[in-house]
Amino acid sequence: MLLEFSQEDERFRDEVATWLTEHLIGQFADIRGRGGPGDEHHFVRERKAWERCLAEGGWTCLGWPEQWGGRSATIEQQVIFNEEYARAGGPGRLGHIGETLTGPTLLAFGSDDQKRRFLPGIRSGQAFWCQGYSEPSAGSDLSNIKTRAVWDAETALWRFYGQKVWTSLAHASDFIFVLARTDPKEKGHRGLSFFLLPLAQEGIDIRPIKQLTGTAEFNEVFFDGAACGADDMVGAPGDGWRVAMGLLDFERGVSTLGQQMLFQVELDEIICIARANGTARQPAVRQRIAEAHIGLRTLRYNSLRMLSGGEDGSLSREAVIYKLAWSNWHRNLGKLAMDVLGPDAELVEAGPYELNRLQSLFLFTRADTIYGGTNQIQRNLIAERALGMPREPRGDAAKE
Amino acid sequence: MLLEFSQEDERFRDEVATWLTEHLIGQFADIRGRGGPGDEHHFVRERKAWERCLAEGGWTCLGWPEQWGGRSATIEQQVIFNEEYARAGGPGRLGHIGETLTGPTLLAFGSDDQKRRFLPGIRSGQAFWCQGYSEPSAGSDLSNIKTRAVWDAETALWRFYGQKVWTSLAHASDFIFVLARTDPKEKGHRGLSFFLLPLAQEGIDIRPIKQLTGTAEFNEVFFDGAACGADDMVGAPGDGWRVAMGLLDFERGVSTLGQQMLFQVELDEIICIARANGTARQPAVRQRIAEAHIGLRTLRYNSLRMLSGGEDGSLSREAVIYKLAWSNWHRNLGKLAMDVLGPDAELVEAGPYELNRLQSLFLFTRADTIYGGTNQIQRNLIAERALGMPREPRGDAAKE
Amino acid sequence: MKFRFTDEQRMLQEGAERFLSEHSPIEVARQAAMLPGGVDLALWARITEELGWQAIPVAESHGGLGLGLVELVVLLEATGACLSPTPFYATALSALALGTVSESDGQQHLLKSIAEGTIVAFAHTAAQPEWGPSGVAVSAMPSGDRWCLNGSARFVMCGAVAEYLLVAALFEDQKIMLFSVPSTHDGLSVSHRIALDQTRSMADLYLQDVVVDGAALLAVDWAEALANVLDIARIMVAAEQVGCAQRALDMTVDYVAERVQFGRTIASFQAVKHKAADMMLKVESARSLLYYAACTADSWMRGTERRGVLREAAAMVASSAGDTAFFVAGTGIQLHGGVGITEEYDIQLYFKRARALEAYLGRPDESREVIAAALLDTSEAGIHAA
Amino acid sequence: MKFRFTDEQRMLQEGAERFLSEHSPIEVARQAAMLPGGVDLALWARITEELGWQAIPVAESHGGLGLGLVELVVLLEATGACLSPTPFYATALSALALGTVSESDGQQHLLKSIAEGTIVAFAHTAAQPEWGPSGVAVSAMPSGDRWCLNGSARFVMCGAVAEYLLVAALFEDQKIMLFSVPSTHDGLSVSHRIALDQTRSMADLYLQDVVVDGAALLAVDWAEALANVLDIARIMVAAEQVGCAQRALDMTVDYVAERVQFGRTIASFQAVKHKAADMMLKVESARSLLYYAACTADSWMRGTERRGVLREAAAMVASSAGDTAFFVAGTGIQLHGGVGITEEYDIQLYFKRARALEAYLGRPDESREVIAAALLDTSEAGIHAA
Repeated sequence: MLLEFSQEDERFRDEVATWLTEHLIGQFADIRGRGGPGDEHHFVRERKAWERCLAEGGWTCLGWPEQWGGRSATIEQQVIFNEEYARAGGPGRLGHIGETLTGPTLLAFGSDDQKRRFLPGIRSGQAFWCQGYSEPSAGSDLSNIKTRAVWDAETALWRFYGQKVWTSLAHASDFIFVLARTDPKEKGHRGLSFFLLPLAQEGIDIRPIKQLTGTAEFNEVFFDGAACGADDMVGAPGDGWRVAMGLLDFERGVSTLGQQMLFQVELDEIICIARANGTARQPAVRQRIAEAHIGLRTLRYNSLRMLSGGEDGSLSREAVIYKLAWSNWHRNLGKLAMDVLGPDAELVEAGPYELNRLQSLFLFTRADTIYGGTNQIQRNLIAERALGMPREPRGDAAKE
Repeated sequence: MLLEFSQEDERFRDEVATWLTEHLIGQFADIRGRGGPGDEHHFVRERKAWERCLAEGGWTCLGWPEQWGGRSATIEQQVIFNEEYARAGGPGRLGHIGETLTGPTLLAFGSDDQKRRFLPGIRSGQAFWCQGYSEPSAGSDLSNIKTRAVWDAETALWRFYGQKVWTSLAHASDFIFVLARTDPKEKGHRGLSFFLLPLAQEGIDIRPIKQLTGTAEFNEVFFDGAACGADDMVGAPGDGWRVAMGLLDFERGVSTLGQQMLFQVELDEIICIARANGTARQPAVRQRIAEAHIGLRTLRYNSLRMLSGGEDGSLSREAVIYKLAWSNWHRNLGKLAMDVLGPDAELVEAGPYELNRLQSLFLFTRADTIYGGTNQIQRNLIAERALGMPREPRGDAAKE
Repeated sequence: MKFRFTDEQRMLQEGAERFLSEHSPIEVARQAAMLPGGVDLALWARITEELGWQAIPVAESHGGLGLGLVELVVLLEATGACLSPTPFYATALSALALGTVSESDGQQHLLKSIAEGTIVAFAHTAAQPEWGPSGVAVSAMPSGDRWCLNGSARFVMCGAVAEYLLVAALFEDQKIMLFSVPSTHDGLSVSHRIALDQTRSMADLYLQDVVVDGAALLAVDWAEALANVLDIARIMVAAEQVGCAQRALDMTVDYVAERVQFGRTIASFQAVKHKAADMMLKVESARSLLYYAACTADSWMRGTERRGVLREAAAMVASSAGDTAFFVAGTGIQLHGGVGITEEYDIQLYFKRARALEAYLGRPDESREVIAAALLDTSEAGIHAA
Repeated sequence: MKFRFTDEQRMLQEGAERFLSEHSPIEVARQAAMLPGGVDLALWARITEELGWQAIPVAESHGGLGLGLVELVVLLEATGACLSPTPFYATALSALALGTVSESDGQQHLLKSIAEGTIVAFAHTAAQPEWGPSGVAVSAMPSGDRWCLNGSARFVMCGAVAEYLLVAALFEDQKIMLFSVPSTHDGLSVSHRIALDQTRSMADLYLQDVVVDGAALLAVDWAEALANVLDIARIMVAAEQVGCAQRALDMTVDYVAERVQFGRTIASFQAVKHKAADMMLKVESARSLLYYAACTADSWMRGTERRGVLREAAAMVASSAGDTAFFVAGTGIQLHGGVGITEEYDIQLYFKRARALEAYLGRPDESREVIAAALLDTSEAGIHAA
């Protein structure tokens, strides 16, 4: 067992850190640390410019094969990049859906034509993507998708009708990948297909969803006749579920350590406040701060085991625990922040509802245990996939 | 809202207290505070003598109608009796199943003949009862009963075949009421009947179940041809489920306040130890002791609301919360006791496995959240009965 | 022993629920958040004129109804359930505070005004270092036969819409005094604050050389009384918490009954049912302690119960109701899933309220420490003897 | 960065699991509880002869294998899963303690003996007021060129079957010294105690005028070293806890898959599945911290890591593994239902073990306070700089 990175990896770390230090300046100094979860709607223009700068430096799509502009970077290098990116205060990535979801999906399931058309834009920081999975009646139950794609023989286009929801970054994106029902006679996992659509077209309406924080990071995306070509379907008709599920497997967890560094910044701020305002002397607060510290370190070593691969002593099938672990940790941190801040936490600095960073953390982290699979769904997954327990019986309620 | 008891009730309280003080002496001094949960197997002979003494004093079956030797006592009087009984250190009641379950069942569903044959023995502290509900494959799922009662036309007797389990006090009892399947073609709630059986007969085998405490309070009861007469069935054939469920409603909660006084004695002992050994200065222990205190007071006021009847501001249908509340409170108390005792809690005073009272509390309270309906079943009941949420779909697994 | 409402109390409850469901639906709370001061004064006018709640805690000798904490708790549960944007809590607390001071013209005038519908807010602390008497951050200096007040009092409920403010002040760093100050007084600035819970009306007071008459001084040596008033306030806050938690539970049970996933209403999943069961257990438990505490406060106000018993009752219910409302509303968001975090759905308003109340006047663990100190640090087992 | 076992470590693990499943099924633990001293000496003999685990923590220069904490943790997870009644933990801890003292004939002799299979127990405290150096309750008095020991050392793992005891003693109420004492020595009484966890071998030592040679004194000024050894011990205990918790989880998952109620295997109920998921999350989390702590201890023993980092690692895993094992085994009983509390089923043995280990060497909240002190009370953020 070896926790240290190799000398070669450490040299890579230096290279990343140096590049970031040299480039997160000038016009980009203002967006350091901005644009993460709870702040996604800010500085979109500047962050797009930053994505192009990153791309020019060769720092997008590290894990992609060199043929498509990547570096075929090792897991360690990807981890290091994410750590250093977070440490340097790199702004929330607008390109991550294209880089970590669209790209790997196309590399695995896409046609050569699709790769040629879509991968370069992602790699160069010019084309931004969002994902069209959830729908009002397909949240936890993703297979209950109702958005239809209808083949219009006249125009030789697929036309889309329906609604997606919880689409993060839709307002800042150029493309959306959409899971839609192409066979209306089929139900559940069957009869779904996977499409690539440009957003800037007739028949697409993007409406922001205002959250309890007063901000809007998620959107509803309405389709009423929006179109894409026959060659914009990934895989064959009816392959949609297989493609979508394959996509979920691409998340290898290399970004988790970067995420944890952002968490550490939040925890450090809370510790700093606790020491300054005396709450650090309250026994109950002390226990909770210690728990937060232990919990964050636990996330780190869980991730390192997960990334170290599938041999004994490591987490592998058990990787399904990560979402449940981090989201609940983070939600608890939000509560701890409020209690450490004390009475002033209850007041907003400026109208109409301008939250400070920790207030926003407190409110926004209530979403952490919901989006991307609720606590309940995560526990189902752990029980079924990792512990081999039986599935829940499906109902047949007509009501939707 | 009135928390105080009336002057008349307080006079009744004095009467009870005085009688108990005058009678819990001599041969009965040794059994003060003995024979409660976790101690049921001790002093059976002495406790039976005490039951007869109670009966002579007119202190059994207070809530029964006067016609059958009771006092038609009010809820308040029954509460007061239970409180004072606990306060005086009255030993664990051997007669309570007969008094609170068999009796009310016969009063509601029994024939005149059955009342005449069975009620006087209960009232006089001569006949002790245990309950034959649970079976190895009918625990949480009580309706899955497999014990059969077969009509033997030759002897004109019902004959019993099968097994009951978790039968508390079977070794100390004279009778058992048994829920058995009389119609082998029926499943679930249907085809069950309710019987009254003497235990001292051929074809009944009582085997104690040794627990994690090393003691044995529960039993298995095996039936292999044991018999009762046609007139020992309560209600009609197939009425068993209705009678059994009616019986569960008889528990009006009058004994809860007595139970809470025993809990208070345990908590007081823990507080006393914490003050003496300095654990009372540990912040985490302080929080937990405060929680225990608040929790016990909560049980008290929950009970008082429940007993005050069904008008607004009171607990009624919500009475189903009591089991879940007390059992988890008590289990937590067991853990607190160990932590307050400190390292010495880990060692047993004498061999082979002689636990002190708090060690026994710690281990035995793990059963509290299981018997009489597990935490899981209680939450189902609350959700379904009190909140009107849908039932869980039943499976049809062949495997049993 | 009848630990349930009397017929009169039940009628009061039913009347309140009927009135509020008609006149204080959740939209009223949302809209009030946009109003200056964050209070719906029209709704309050209607309450004072049609229902007369403001007179409940005022003694009959001062033109009130002279009812007790049980009645207040009944109403605060109902207003808490609607997040009703009225100064009912604020004026009721002021009336109870005035009930602890000796008779004087000033006191009589204020009580009479309250009974007639005037809004009087209670301003006792800057909450640093804490919510109790040691947190008072206004100083009182004698100036001839007048008094000069300086400092700040923060987190004042409905302060920005009050006509009078009851201000606790520190004299010679030792004694706590109570003053009444008209809100328009020179040197007093009342600043409405937007709270994280937008539907709650909160103000900060800054006093710079506020010079008041001797008649404005309502009480001296008021530290112990302040502690008692705060215990009463904790019981009142707990009533709002129980109401808030009950409504959050109800709306969650309703939502999960409607929401279908995997071909089943999600109310049929054990994970949902069991959370709902835990929510109900906590709500009913907090409610039991609440009614006990209200009865205890009434006994204490009648002089038939010891001060320590009031303190214990307040700490118990503050701990229980604080944890309960936060747990229930937070779990409510979780069981709502995605829509739970949208501005559109109401559950988030209850979550914010639950958080605000949990932290107001002391956290639940601080309340538990009050209990622990009484059980563990006194020479006699103080609480238990009660 | 490869945070996984090396091939050698995996082979060690697989070999241990194979051996223990054959030679240390749960019946062996149940039977050992009936033996004097509570240890299966035949099993231990087999381990020392066939597997040589006793030599792992002994330096090669003393006839051992000179392996580290990662290897010990691998084995202790496996023995913890079987509640294996051997003195493996006790002798390994003694070997590690001896590794901290300067070379001497006595030290060399003991290490060599351990490597050959001799049982040496570590007796450091009476656990009053606490488990650390301040809990030492044996005093050492010089007596010519010899030392006289008096007092008690309690909760000594496998004390009753040890040939030698390493006894920490207090000199002039200040300095902690370490002595070795043969178990048959005059004045020393070793009393085997039955533990609440019957399958755990525990002894109390009473020393009355135990006079030993100067050569028995192995270390002076040993307080800091004792604190370090206890941190290592906490990591070893955590390994047993993780093994215990994993087995409790496994047997519970197996049981609920078999048990049918309401026409369904109860493993299909969400209430059961979600508890099992929480159990697994905790077990894997504790395991991650365990491997980190073992790596840290190895670095510290190599001199490449600071003492504070070891302390932090030990406190983190002690907190996590302690809570985890208790939660998992307790929930395991619950999910077993009625049979969970019977003597016949094994889950109760794991529950008792989980409780015993949770309280041994300090409770989880005490470990968290160690972390809190480092984060909050130092002038620099001590831990974080690590």
